[in-house]
Amino acid sequence: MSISISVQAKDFDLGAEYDRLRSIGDGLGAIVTFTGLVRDFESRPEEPQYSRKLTTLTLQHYPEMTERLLSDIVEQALTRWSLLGVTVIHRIGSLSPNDQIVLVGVASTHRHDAFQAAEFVMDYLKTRATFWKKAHVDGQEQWLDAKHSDANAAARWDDIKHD
Amino acid sequence: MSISISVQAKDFDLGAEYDRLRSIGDGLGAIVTFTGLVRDFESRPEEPQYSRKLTTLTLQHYPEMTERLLSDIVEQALTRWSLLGVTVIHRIGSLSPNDQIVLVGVASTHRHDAFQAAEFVMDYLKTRATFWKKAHVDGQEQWLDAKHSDANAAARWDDIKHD
Amino acid sequence: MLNLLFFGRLGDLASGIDKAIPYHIDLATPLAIRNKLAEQHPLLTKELSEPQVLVSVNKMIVKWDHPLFDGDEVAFLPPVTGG
Amino acid sequence: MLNLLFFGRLGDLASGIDKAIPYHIDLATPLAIRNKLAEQHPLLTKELSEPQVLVSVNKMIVKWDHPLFDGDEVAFLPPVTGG
Repeated sequence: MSISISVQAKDFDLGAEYDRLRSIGDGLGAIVTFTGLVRDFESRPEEPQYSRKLTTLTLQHYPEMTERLLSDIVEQALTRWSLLGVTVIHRIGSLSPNDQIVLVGVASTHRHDAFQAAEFVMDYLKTRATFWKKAHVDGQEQWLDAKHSDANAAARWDDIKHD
Repeated sequence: MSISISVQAKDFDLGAEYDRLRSIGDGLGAIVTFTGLVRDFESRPEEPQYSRKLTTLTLQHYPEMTERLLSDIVEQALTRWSLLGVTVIHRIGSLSPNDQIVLVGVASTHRHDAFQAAEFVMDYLKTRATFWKKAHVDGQEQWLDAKHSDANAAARWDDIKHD
Repeated sequence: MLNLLFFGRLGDLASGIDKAIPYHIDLATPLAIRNKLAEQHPLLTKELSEPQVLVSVNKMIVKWDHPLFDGDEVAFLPPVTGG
Repeated sequence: MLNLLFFGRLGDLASGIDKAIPYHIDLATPLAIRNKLAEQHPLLTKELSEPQVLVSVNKMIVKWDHPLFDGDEVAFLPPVTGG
Protein backbone atom coordinates (compact mmCIF):
# COMPACT_ATOMS: atom_id res chain seq x y z
CA MET A 1 0.00 0.00 0.00
CA SER A 2 1.42 3.36 -1.06
CA ILE A 3 -0.02 6.43 0.69
CA SER A 4 1.32 9.94 0.20
CA ILE A 5 -0.25 13.05 1.73
CA SER A 6 1.17 16.54 1.41
CA VAL A 7 0.05 20.10 2.16
CA GLN A 8 2.45 22.40 0.38
CA ALA A 9 2.88 25.86 -1.13
CA LYS A 10 4.78 24.62 -4.15
CA ASP A 11 3.14 23.38 -7.33
CA PHE A 12 2.95 19.68 -8.19
CA ASP A 13 3.63 17.72 -11.35
CA LEU A 14 0.70 15.49 -12.22
CA GLY A 15 2.81 13.38 -14.60
CA ALA A 16 5.38 12.67 -11.89
CA GLU A 17 2.70 11.78 -9.31
CA TYR A 18 1.03 9.49 -11.84
CA ASP A 19 4.35 7.78 -12.59
CA ARG A 20 4.86 7.13 -8.90
CA LEU A 21 1.43 5.48 -8.58
CA ARG A 22 2.12 3.47 -11.71
CA SER A 23 5.33 2.10 -10.22
CA ILE A 24 3.25 0.20 -7.63
CA GLY A 25 3.16 -2.64 -10.17
CA ASP A 26 1.70 -5.81 -8.68
CA GLY A 27 -1.98 -6.14 -9.55
CA LEU A 28 -2.28 -2.56 -10.74
CA GLY A 29 -4.91 -2.04 -13.43
CA ALA A 30 -6.42 1.42 -12.97
CA ILE A 31 -5.27 4.90 -11.98
CA VAL A 32 -7.70 7.78 -11.53
CA THR A 33 -6.46 11.31 -10.95
CA PHE A 34 -8.51 14.32 -10.00
CA THR A 35 -6.99 17.78 -10.25
CA GLY A 36 -8.75 20.88 -8.98
CA LEU A 37 -7.81 24.15 -10.65
CA VAL A 38 -8.47 27.75 -9.62
CA ARG A 39 -11.38 28.93 -11.75
CA ASP A 40 -11.24 32.35 -13.37
CA PHE A 41 -14.55 33.20 -11.76
CA GLU A 42 -16.20 32.40 -8.47
CA SER A 43 -19.56 30.71 -9.01
CA ARG A 44 -22.09 28.92 -6.84
CA PRO A 45 -24.02 25.95 -8.20
CA GLU A 46 -26.94 26.82 -5.92
CA GLU A 47 -27.00 30.41 -7.26
CA PRO A 48 -26.64 30.11 -11.04
CA GLN A 49 -26.77 33.89 -11.46
CA TYR A 50 -23.76 34.43 -9.18
CA SER A 51 -20.46 34.83 -11.05
CA ARG A 52 -17.59 37.14 -10.14
CA LYS A 53 -14.20 37.53 -11.77
CA LEU A 54 -11.41 36.21 -9.59
CA THR A 55 -7.85 37.49 -9.53
CA THR A 56 -6.22 35.60 -6.65
CA LEU A 57 -7.12 32.89 -4.19
CA THR A 58 -5.37 32.63 -0.84
CA LEU A 59 -5.48 29.26 0.87
CA GLN A 60 -5.02 28.99 4.61
CA HIS A 61 -4.92 25.77 6.60
CA TYR A 62 -4.37 24.48 10.13
CA PRO A 63 -0.93 22.81 10.05
CA GLU A 64 -0.73 19.26 11.45
CA MET A 65 -4.49 19.08 11.93
CA THR A 66 -5.06 19.21 8.15
CA GLU A 67 -2.58 16.42 7.47
CA ARG A 68 -4.19 14.26 10.15
CA LEU A 69 -7.69 14.88 8.77
CA LEU A 70 -6.53 14.06 5.23
CA SER A 71 -4.96 10.90 6.57
CA ASP A 72 -8.25 9.97 8.27
CA ILE A 73 -10.14 10.48 5.00
CA VAL A 74 -7.70 8.26 3.11
CA GLU A 75 -7.98 5.59 5.82
CA GLN A 76 -11.76 5.62 5.42
CA ALA A 77 -11.38 5.20 1.67
CA LEU A 78 -9.12 2.20 2.26
CA THR A 79 -11.78 0.49 4.35
CA ARG A 80 -14.45 1.10 1.71
CA TRP A 81 -12.63 0.10 -1.48
CA SER A 82 -9.86 -2.21 -2.59
CA LEU A 83 -6.97 0.17 -3.31
CA LEU A 84 -3.25 -0.09 -4.03
CA GLY A 85 -2.20 3.53 -3.63
CA VAL A 86 -3.53 6.98 -2.75
CA THR A 87 -1.86 10.36 -3.25
CA VAL A 88 -3.30 13.61 -1.90
CA ILE A 89 -1.58 16.95 -2.47
CA HIS A 90 -3.25 20.20 -1.41
CA ARG A 91 -1.64 23.54 -2.00
CA ILE A 92 -1.72 26.55 0.33
CA GLY A 93 -0.78 30.20 -0.07
CA SER A 94 -1.54 32.52 -2.96
CA LEU A 95 -2.87 31.03 -6.19
CA SER A 96 -4.00 32.49 -9.52
CA PRO A 97 -6.67 31.34 -11.97
CA ASN A 98 -5.77 28.04 -13.70
CA ASP A 99 -3.26 27.19 -10.94
CA GLN A 100 -3.48 23.67 -9.55
CA ILE A 101 -5.03 23.55 -6.05
CA VAL A 102 -5.47 19.90 -5.25
CA LEU A 103 -4.55 16.49 -6.59
CA VAL A 104 -6.11 13.18 -5.62
CA GLY A 105 -4.62 10.11 -7.29
CA VAL A 106 -5.89 6.59 -6.68
CA ALA A 107 -4.45 3.30 -7.95
CA SER A 108 -6.37 0.02 -7.84
CA THR A 109 -6.83 -3.29 -9.58
CA HIS A 110 -10.33 -2.55 -10.91
CA ARG A 111 -11.47 0.83 -12.20
CA HIS A 112 -14.64 1.28 -10.16
CA ASP A 113 -12.69 1.27 -6.88
CA ALA A 114 -10.35 4.01 -8.09
CA PHE A 115 -13.19 6.19 -9.43
CA GLN A 116 -15.26 5.87 -6.27
CA ALA A 117 -12.37 6.41 -3.87
CA ALA A 118 -11.10 9.49 -5.72
CA GLU A 119 -14.52 11.14 -5.66
CA PHE A 120 -15.05 10.17 -2.02
CA VAL A 121 -11.70 11.67 -0.95
CA MET A 122 -12.52 14.91 -2.79
CA ASP A 123 -16.03 15.16 -1.32
CA TYR A 124 -14.75 14.58 2.22
CA LEU A 125 -11.72 16.83 1.75
CA LYS A 126 -14.03 19.65 0.68
CA THR A 127 -16.14 19.43 3.82
CA ARG A 128 -13.84 18.02 6.51
CA ALA A 129 -10.25 19.14 5.96
CA THR A 130 -9.19 22.41 7.63
CA PHE A 131 -8.64 24.66 4.62
CA TRP A 132 -10.08 28.13 4.11
CA LYS A 133 -10.12 30.15 0.92
CA LYS A 134 -9.99 33.90 0.61
CA ALA A 135 -10.89 35.17 -2.86
CA HIS A 136 -9.80 38.44 -4.38
CA VAL A 137 -12.83 39.20 -6.49
CA ASP A 138 -13.61 42.39 -8.39
CA GLY A 139 -10.89 44.20 -6.41
CA GLN A 140 -12.21 43.13 -3.01
CA GLU A 141 -11.11 40.25 -0.81
CA GLN A 142 -13.58 37.97 0.87
CA TRP A 143 -13.51 34.64 2.67
CA LEU A 144 -15.52 32.12 0.69
CA ASP A 145 -18.60 30.49 2.18
CA ALA A 146 -18.91 26.72 2.29
CA LYS A 147 -21.15 25.44 -0.49
CA HIS A 148 -24.32 23.49 0.17
CA SER A 149 -23.51 21.42 -2.92
CA ASP A 150 -20.28 20.24 -1.26
CA ALA A 151 -22.10 19.29 1.93
CA ASN A 152 -24.63 17.35 -0.14
CA ALA A 153 -21.88 15.63 -2.13
CA ALA A 154 -20.20 14.45 1.09
CA ALA A 155 -23.48 13.38 2.69
CA ARG A 156 -24.14 11.10 -0.29
CA TRP A 157 -21.47 8.65 0.91
CA ASP A 158 -23.15 8.15 4.26
CA ASP A 159 -25.98 6.29 2.54
CA ILE A 160 -23.86 4.24 0.18
CA LYS A 161 -22.97 0.72 1.18
CA HIS A 162 -19.37 -0.34 0.70
CA ASP A 163 -19.17 -1.74 -2.82
CA MET B 1 -15.25 22.30 -26.57
CA SER B 2 -12.09 20.25 -27.00
CA ILE B 3 -12.55 16.64 -28.14
CA SER B 4 -9.68 14.34 -29.04
CA ILE B 5 -10.09 10.66 -29.91
CA SER B 6 -7.28 8.39 -31.00
CA VAL B 7 -6.73 4.67 -31.56
CA GLN B 8 -3.01 4.12 -31.82
CA ALA B 9 -0.21 1.60 -31.39
CA LYS B 10 2.16 4.07 -29.79
CA ASP B 11 2.23 4.85 -26.09
CA PHE B 12 0.79 8.08 -24.69
CA ASP B 13 2.08 10.61 -22.17
CA LEU B 14 -0.49 11.26 -19.45
CA GLY B 15 1.22 14.48 -18.37
CA ALA B 16 1.13 15.90 -21.91
CA GLU B 17 -2.55 14.96 -22.38
CA TYR B 18 -3.38 16.54 -19.02
CA ASP B 19 -1.53 19.73 -19.98
CA ARG B 20 -3.57 19.93 -23.17
CA LEU B 21 -6.85 19.65 -21.24
CA ARG B 22 -5.62 22.20 -18.75
CA SER B 23 -4.94 24.70 -21.55
CA ILE B 24 -8.71 24.91 -22.19
CA GLY B 25 -8.72 27.74 -19.66
CA ASP B 26 -12.06 29.51 -19.50
CA GLY B 27 -14.23 28.18 -16.70
CA LEU B 28 -12.02 25.14 -16.13
CA GLY B 29 -12.07 23.86 -12.55
CA ALA B 30 -11.67 20.07 -12.64
CA ILE B 31 -9.77 17.48 -14.63
CA VAL B 32 -10.28 13.75 -14.11
CA THR B 33 -8.06 11.22 -15.84
CA PHE B 34 -8.52 7.49 -15.97
CA THR B 35 -5.70 5.27 -17.15
CA GLY B 36 -6.10 1.54 -17.70
CA LEU B 37 -2.95 -0.55 -17.39
CA VAL B 38 -2.23 -4.12 -18.44
CA ARG B 39 -2.44 -6.21 -15.28
CA ASP B 40 0.19 -8.84 -14.61
CA PHE B 41 -2.54 -11.41 -14.19
CA GLU B 42 -5.87 -12.04 -15.82
CA SER B 43 -8.65 -12.12 -13.24
CA ARG B 44 -12.44 -12.16 -13.30
CA PRO B 45 -14.42 -10.34 -10.61
CA GLU B 46 -17.24 -12.86 -11.02
CA GLU B 47 -14.79 -15.77 -10.48
CA PRO B 48 -12.59 -14.72 -7.54
CA GLN B 49 -10.60 -17.98 -7.77
CA TYR B 50 -9.59 -17.33 -11.39
CA SER B 51 -6.13 -15.79 -11.74
CA ARG B 52 -3.57 -16.52 -14.47
CA LYS B 53 -0.19 -14.97 -15.08
CA LEU B 54 -0.14 -12.83 -18.20
CA THR B 55 2.86 -12.24 -20.44
CA THR B 56 1.44 -10.29 -23.39
CA LEU B 57 -1.85 -8.80 -24.46
CA THR B 58 -2.66 -8.25 -28.13
CA LEU B 59 -5.31 -5.69 -28.92
CA GLN B 60 -7.22 -5.84 -32.17
CA HIS B 61 -9.82 -3.34 -33.34
CA TYR B 62 -12.03 -2.53 -36.31
CA PRO B 63 -10.48 0.58 -37.88
CA GLU B 64 -12.83 3.51 -38.57
CA MET B 65 -15.73 1.79 -36.84
CA THR B 66 -13.96 2.00 -33.46
CA GLU B 67 -13.24 5.71 -33.84
CA ARG B 68 -16.86 6.36 -34.77
CA LEU B 69 -18.17 4.36 -31.80
CA LEU B 70 -15.81 6.20 -29.42
CA SER B 71 -17.02 9.46 -30.89
CA ASP B 72 -20.65 8.40 -30.29
CA ILE B 73 -19.84 7.57 -26.66
CA VAL B 74 -18.22 10.97 -26.11
CA GLU B 75 -21.22 12.70 -27.73
CA GLN B 76 -23.51 10.91 -25.31
CA ALA B 77 -21.38 12.05 -22.39
CA LEU B 78 -21.63 15.64 -23.66
CA THR B 79 -25.43 15.50 -23.61
CA ARG B 80 -25.45 14.10 -20.06
CA TRP B 81 -22.92 16.36 -18.32
CA SER B 82 -21.54 19.85 -18.58
CA LEU B 83 -18.04 19.31 -19.99
CA LEU B 84 -15.25 21.45 -21.43
CA GLY B 85 -13.00 18.78 -22.94
CA VAL B 86 -12.73 15.02 -23.46
CA THR B 87 -9.70 13.00 -24.52
CA VAL B 88 -9.87 9.30 -25.35
CA ILE B 89 -6.78 7.33 -26.38
CA HIS B 90 -6.91 3.56 -26.84
CA ARG B 91 -3.89 1.54 -27.79
CA ILE B 92 -3.79 -1.46 -30.14
CA GLY B 93 -1.14 -4.06 -30.91
CA SER B 94 1.06 -5.97 -28.52
CA LEU B 95 1.23 -4.81 -24.89
CA SER B 96 3.02 -6.07 -21.78
CA PRO B 97 2.03 -5.97 -18.10
CA ASN B 98 2.02 -2.41 -16.68
CA ASP B 99 1.75 -0.92 -20.20
CA GLN B 100 -0.87 1.77 -20.62
CA ILE B 101 -3.92 0.56 -22.59
CA VAL B 102 -6.44 3.37 -22.41
CA LEU B 103 -6.71 6.96 -21.28
CA VAL B 104 -9.90 8.91 -20.68
CA GLY B 105 -9.43 12.54 -19.66
CA VAL B 106 -12.33 14.86 -18.89
CA ALA B 107 -12.24 18.59 -18.13
CA SER B 108 -15.18 20.46 -16.62
CA THR B 109 -16.11 23.38 -14.41
CA HIS B 110 -17.37 21.25 -11.50
CA ARG B 111 -15.80 18.00 -10.35
CA HIS B 112 -18.86 15.76 -10.33
CA ASP B 113 -19.38 16.19 -14.08
CA ALA B 114 -15.80 15.15 -14.83
CA PHE B 115 -15.93 12.13 -12.51
CA GLN B 116 -19.24 10.89 -13.87
CA ALA B 117 -18.37 11.44 -17.52
CA ALA B 118 -14.99 9.70 -17.22
CA GLU B 119 -16.53 6.62 -15.62
CA PHE B 120 -19.40 6.61 -18.14
CA VAL B 121 -17.01 6.76 -21.11
CA MET B 122 -14.97 3.88 -19.68
CA ASP B 123 -18.04 1.72 -18.97
CA TYR B 124 -19.42 2.28 -22.47
CA LEU B 125 -16.04 1.87 -24.14
CA LYS B 126 -15.64 -1.51 -22.42
CA THR B 127 -18.93 -2.84 -23.77
CA ARG B 128 -19.54 -0.95 -27.02
CA ALA B 129 -16.29 -0.09 -28.76
CA THR B 130 -14.91 -2.66 -31.23
CA PHE B 131 -11.77 -3.86 -29.46
CA TRP B 132 -10.79 -7.45 -28.81
CA LYS B 133 -8.06 -8.71 -26.50
CA LYS B 134 -5.97 -11.81 -26.92
CA ALA B 135 -4.04 -12.78 -23.80
CA HIS B 136 -0.87 -14.81 -23.70
CA VAL B 137 -1.37 -16.60 -20.41
CA ASP B 138 0.69 -19.41 -18.94
CA GLY B 139 2.29 -19.99 -22.33
CA GLN B 140 -1.00 -20.24 -24.21
CA GLU B 141 -2.88 -17.61 -26.16
CA GLN B 142 -6.59 -17.10 -25.80
CA TRP B 143 -9.14 -14.48 -26.76
CA LEU B 144 -10.63 -12.97 -23.63
CA ASP B 145 -14.32 -13.29 -22.85
CA ALA B 146 -16.40 -10.22 -22.16
CA LYS B 147 -17.00 -9.73 -18.44
CA HIS B 148 -20.43 -9.69 -16.89
CA SER B 149 -19.17 -7.01 -14.50
CA ASP B 150 -18.49 -4.72 -17.47
CA ALA B 151 -21.96 -5.29 -18.90
CA ASN B 152 -23.45 -4.51 -15.50
CA ALA B 153 -21.31 -1.38 -15.13
CA ALA B 154 -22.54 -0.06 -18.49
CA ALA B 155 -26.18 -0.98 -17.81
CA ARG B 156 -26.07 1.13 -14.65
CA TRP B 157 -26.11 4.34 -16.70
CA ASP B 158 -29.36 3.42 -18.42
CA ASP B 159 -31.21 3.93 -15.14
CA ILE B 160 -29.47 7.13 -14.09
CA LYS B 161 -31.13 10.39 -14.90
CA HIS B 162 -28.95 13.13 -16.34
CA ASP B 163 -27.54 15.00 -13.38
CA MET C 1 -17.88 -8.75 -54.47
CA LEU C 2 -18.54 -8.85 -50.75
CA ASN C 3 -15.70 -8.23 -48.32
CA LEU C 4 -15.95 -10.36 -45.16
CA LEU C 5 -14.22 -9.51 -41.86
CA PHE C 6 -14.01 -11.72 -38.78
CA PHE C 7 -12.76 -10.26 -35.48
CA GLY C 8 -11.48 -11.73 -32.25
CA ARG C 9 -11.86 -15.48 -31.84
CA LEU C 10 -13.94 -15.59 -35.02
CA GLY C 11 -10.85 -14.52 -36.95
CA ASP C 12 -8.97 -17.66 -35.83
CA LEU C 13 -11.89 -19.90 -36.84
CA ALA C 14 -12.20 -18.16 -40.21
CA SER C 15 -8.48 -18.15 -41.01
CA GLY C 16 -8.86 -20.60 -43.89
CA ILE C 17 -11.84 -19.10 -45.67
CA ASP C 18 -12.04 -16.75 -48.62
CA LYS C 19 -12.75 -13.20 -47.37
CA ALA C 20 -13.64 -11.78 -50.79
CA ILE C 21 -16.66 -13.59 -52.18
CA PRO C 22 -18.66 -12.88 -55.34
CA TYR C 23 -21.86 -10.97 -54.77
CA HIS C 24 -24.83 -13.21 -55.50
CA ILE C 25 -28.53 -12.75 -54.90
CA ASP C 26 -28.62 -15.99 -52.88
CA LEU C 27 -26.04 -14.53 -50.46
CA ALA C 28 -27.64 -11.11 -50.09
CA THR C 29 -27.98 -11.04 -46.25
CA PRO C 30 -25.46 -11.71 -43.42
CA LEU C 31 -27.73 -14.59 -42.36
CA ALA C 32 -27.44 -16.22 -45.78
CA ILE C 33 -23.65 -15.93 -45.63
CA ARG C 34 -23.61 -17.44 -42.16
CA ASN C 35 -25.73 -20.37 -43.32
CA LYS C 36 -23.66 -20.84 -46.46
CA LEU C 37 -20.47 -21.09 -44.35
CA ALA C 38 -22.00 -24.00 -42.42
CA GLU C 39 -21.34 -26.37 -45.34
CA GLN C 40 -17.56 -26.19 -45.07
CA HIS C 41 -17.07 -24.48 -41.69
CA PRO C 42 -19.72 -25.80 -39.29
CA LEU C 43 -17.78 -24.67 -36.17
CA LEU C 44 -17.50 -21.11 -37.48
CA THR C 45 -21.22 -20.99 -38.26
CA LYS C 46 -21.99 -22.32 -34.80
CA GLU C 47 -19.93 -19.53 -33.22
CA LEU C 48 -21.48 -16.92 -35.54
CA SER C 49 -24.90 -18.06 -34.34
CA GLU C 50 -24.17 -17.23 -30.68
CA PRO C 51 -26.65 -14.55 -29.63
CA GLN C 52 -23.89 -12.14 -28.49
CA VAL C 53 -22.28 -12.07 -31.95
CA LEU C 54 -23.16 -8.92 -33.87
CA VAL C 55 -22.90 -8.19 -37.55
CA SER C 56 -22.12 -4.90 -39.25
CA VAL C 57 -22.42 -3.78 -42.85
CA ASN C 58 -20.14 -0.96 -43.94
CA LYS C 59 -19.30 -0.41 -40.25
CA MET C 60 -22.88 0.00 -39.04
CA ILE C 61 -24.41 -2.66 -36.78
CA VAL C 62 -27.35 -4.25 -38.62
CA LYS C 63 -29.79 -7.11 -38.22
CA TRP C 64 -28.92 -10.49 -39.69
CA ASP C 65 -31.49 -10.09 -42.47
CA HIS C 66 -30.11 -6.72 -43.59
CA PRO C 67 -29.99 -6.60 -47.43
CA LEU C 68 -26.48 -6.66 -48.92
CA PHE C 69 -25.33 -4.97 -52.09
CA ASP C 70 -22.32 -5.52 -54.31
CA GLY C 71 -19.22 -4.01 -52.69
CA ASP C 72 -20.50 -4.18 -49.10
CA GLU C 73 -18.14 -4.86 -46.19
CA VAL C 74 -19.67 -7.42 -43.82
CA ALA C 75 -18.04 -7.80 -40.41
CA PHE C 76 -18.73 -10.43 -37.76
CA LEU C 77 -18.14 -9.12 -34.25
CA PRO C 78 -17.84 -11.26 -31.11
CA PRO C 79 -18.44 -9.54 -27.73
CA VAL C 80 -15.94 -6.69 -27.37
CA THR C 81 -13.25 -6.73 -24.67
CA GLY C 82 -11.41 -3.41 -24.89
CA GLY C 83 -10.36 -0.97 -22.22
CA MET D 1 -1.25 29.96 29.21
CA LEU D 2 -3.79 29.10 26.55
CA ASN D 3 -2.93 29.56 22.89
CA LEU D 4 -5.87 30.77 20.79
CA LEU D 5 -6.13 30.33 17.01
CA PHE D 6 -8.78 31.84 14.74
CA PHE D 7 -9.06 30.66 11.15
CA GLY D 8 -10.70 32.03 8.00
CA ARG D 9 -13.03 34.98 8.50
CA LEU D 10 -12.69 34.58 12.26
CA GLY D 11 -9.02 35.51 11.95
CA ASP D 12 -9.91 38.91 10.48
CA LEU D 13 -12.40 39.59 13.29
CA ALA D 14 -9.89 38.50 15.93
CA SER D 15 -6.94 40.42 14.49
CA GLY D 16 -6.78 42.79 17.46
CA ILE D 17 -7.08 40.34 20.32
CA ASP D 18 -4.45 38.69 22.45
CA LYS D 19 -3.89 35.09 21.27
CA ALA D 20 -1.88 34.01 24.32
CA ILE D 21 -4.03 34.31 27.42
CA PRO D 22 -3.30 33.26 30.99
CA TYR D 23 -4.84 29.96 32.00
CA HIS D 24 -7.53 30.56 34.62
CA ILE D 25 -10.14 28.25 36.10
CA ASP D 26 -12.87 30.67 35.02
CA LEU D 27 -11.76 30.28 31.40
CA ALA D 28 -11.42 26.53 31.44
CA THR D 29 -13.74 25.70 28.49
CA PRO D 30 -13.92 27.03 24.90
CA LEU D 31 -17.44 28.23 25.75
CA ALA D 32 -16.13 30.33 28.64
CA ILE D 33 -13.51 31.89 26.35
CA ARG D 34 -16.17 32.65 23.75
CA ASN D 35 -18.36 34.33 26.32
CA LYS D 36 -15.46 36.24 27.81
CA LEU D 37 -14.60 37.66 24.36
CA ALA D 38 -18.11 39.13 24.12
CA GLU D 39 -17.20 41.94 26.52
CA GLN D 40 -14.71 43.60 24.17
CA HIS D 41 -15.43 41.80 20.85
CA PRO D 42 -19.19 41.29 20.58
CA LEU D 43 -19.08 40.74 16.78
CA LEU D 44 -16.42 38.02 17.11
CA THR D 45 -18.44 36.25 19.82
CA LYS D 46 -21.54 36.46 17.64
CA GLU D 47 -19.66 34.81 14.76
CA LEU D 48 -18.16 32.19 17.09
CA SER D 49 -21.69 31.32 18.21
CA GLU D 50 -22.83 30.37 14.70
CA PRO D 51 -23.80 26.68 14.79
CA GLN D 52 -21.38 25.78 11.92
CA VAL D 53 -18.34 27.05 13.84
CA LEU D 54 -16.33 24.21 15.37
CA VAL D 55 -13.75 24.30 18.11
CA SER D 56 -10.69 22.11 18.53
CA VAL D 57 -8.35 21.60 21.45
CA ASN D 58 -4.84 20.45 20.61
CA LYS D 59 -6.06 19.81 17.05
CA MET D 60 -8.96 17.51 17.99
CA ILE D 61 -12.53 18.68 17.44
CA VAL D 62 -14.27 18.91 20.83
CA LYS D 63 -17.53 20.11 22.34
CA TRP D 64 -17.75 23.68 23.57
CA ASP D 65 -17.75 22.54 27.22
CA HIS D 66 -14.56 20.52 26.80
CA PRO D 67 -12.29 21.07 29.83
CA LEU D 68 -9.13 23.07 29.12
CA PHE D 69 -5.75 22.68 30.78
CA ASP D 70 -2.77 24.97 31.02
CA GLY D 71 -0.83 24.92 27.74
CA ASP D 72 -3.77 23.89 25.55
CA GLU D 73 -4.12 25.15 21.98
CA VAL D 74 -7.70 26.21 21.30
CA ALA D 75 -8.70 26.79 17.67
CA PHE D 76 -11.91 28.28 16.32
CA LEU D 77 -12.83 26.87 12.91
CA PRO D 78 -15.40 28.36 10.56
CA PRO D 79 -16.86 26.05 7.85
CA VAL D 80 -13.99 24.76 5.71
CA THR D 81 -13.71 25.65 2.03
CA GLY D 82 -10.72 23.72 0.66
CA GLY D 83 -10.31 21.70 -2.50
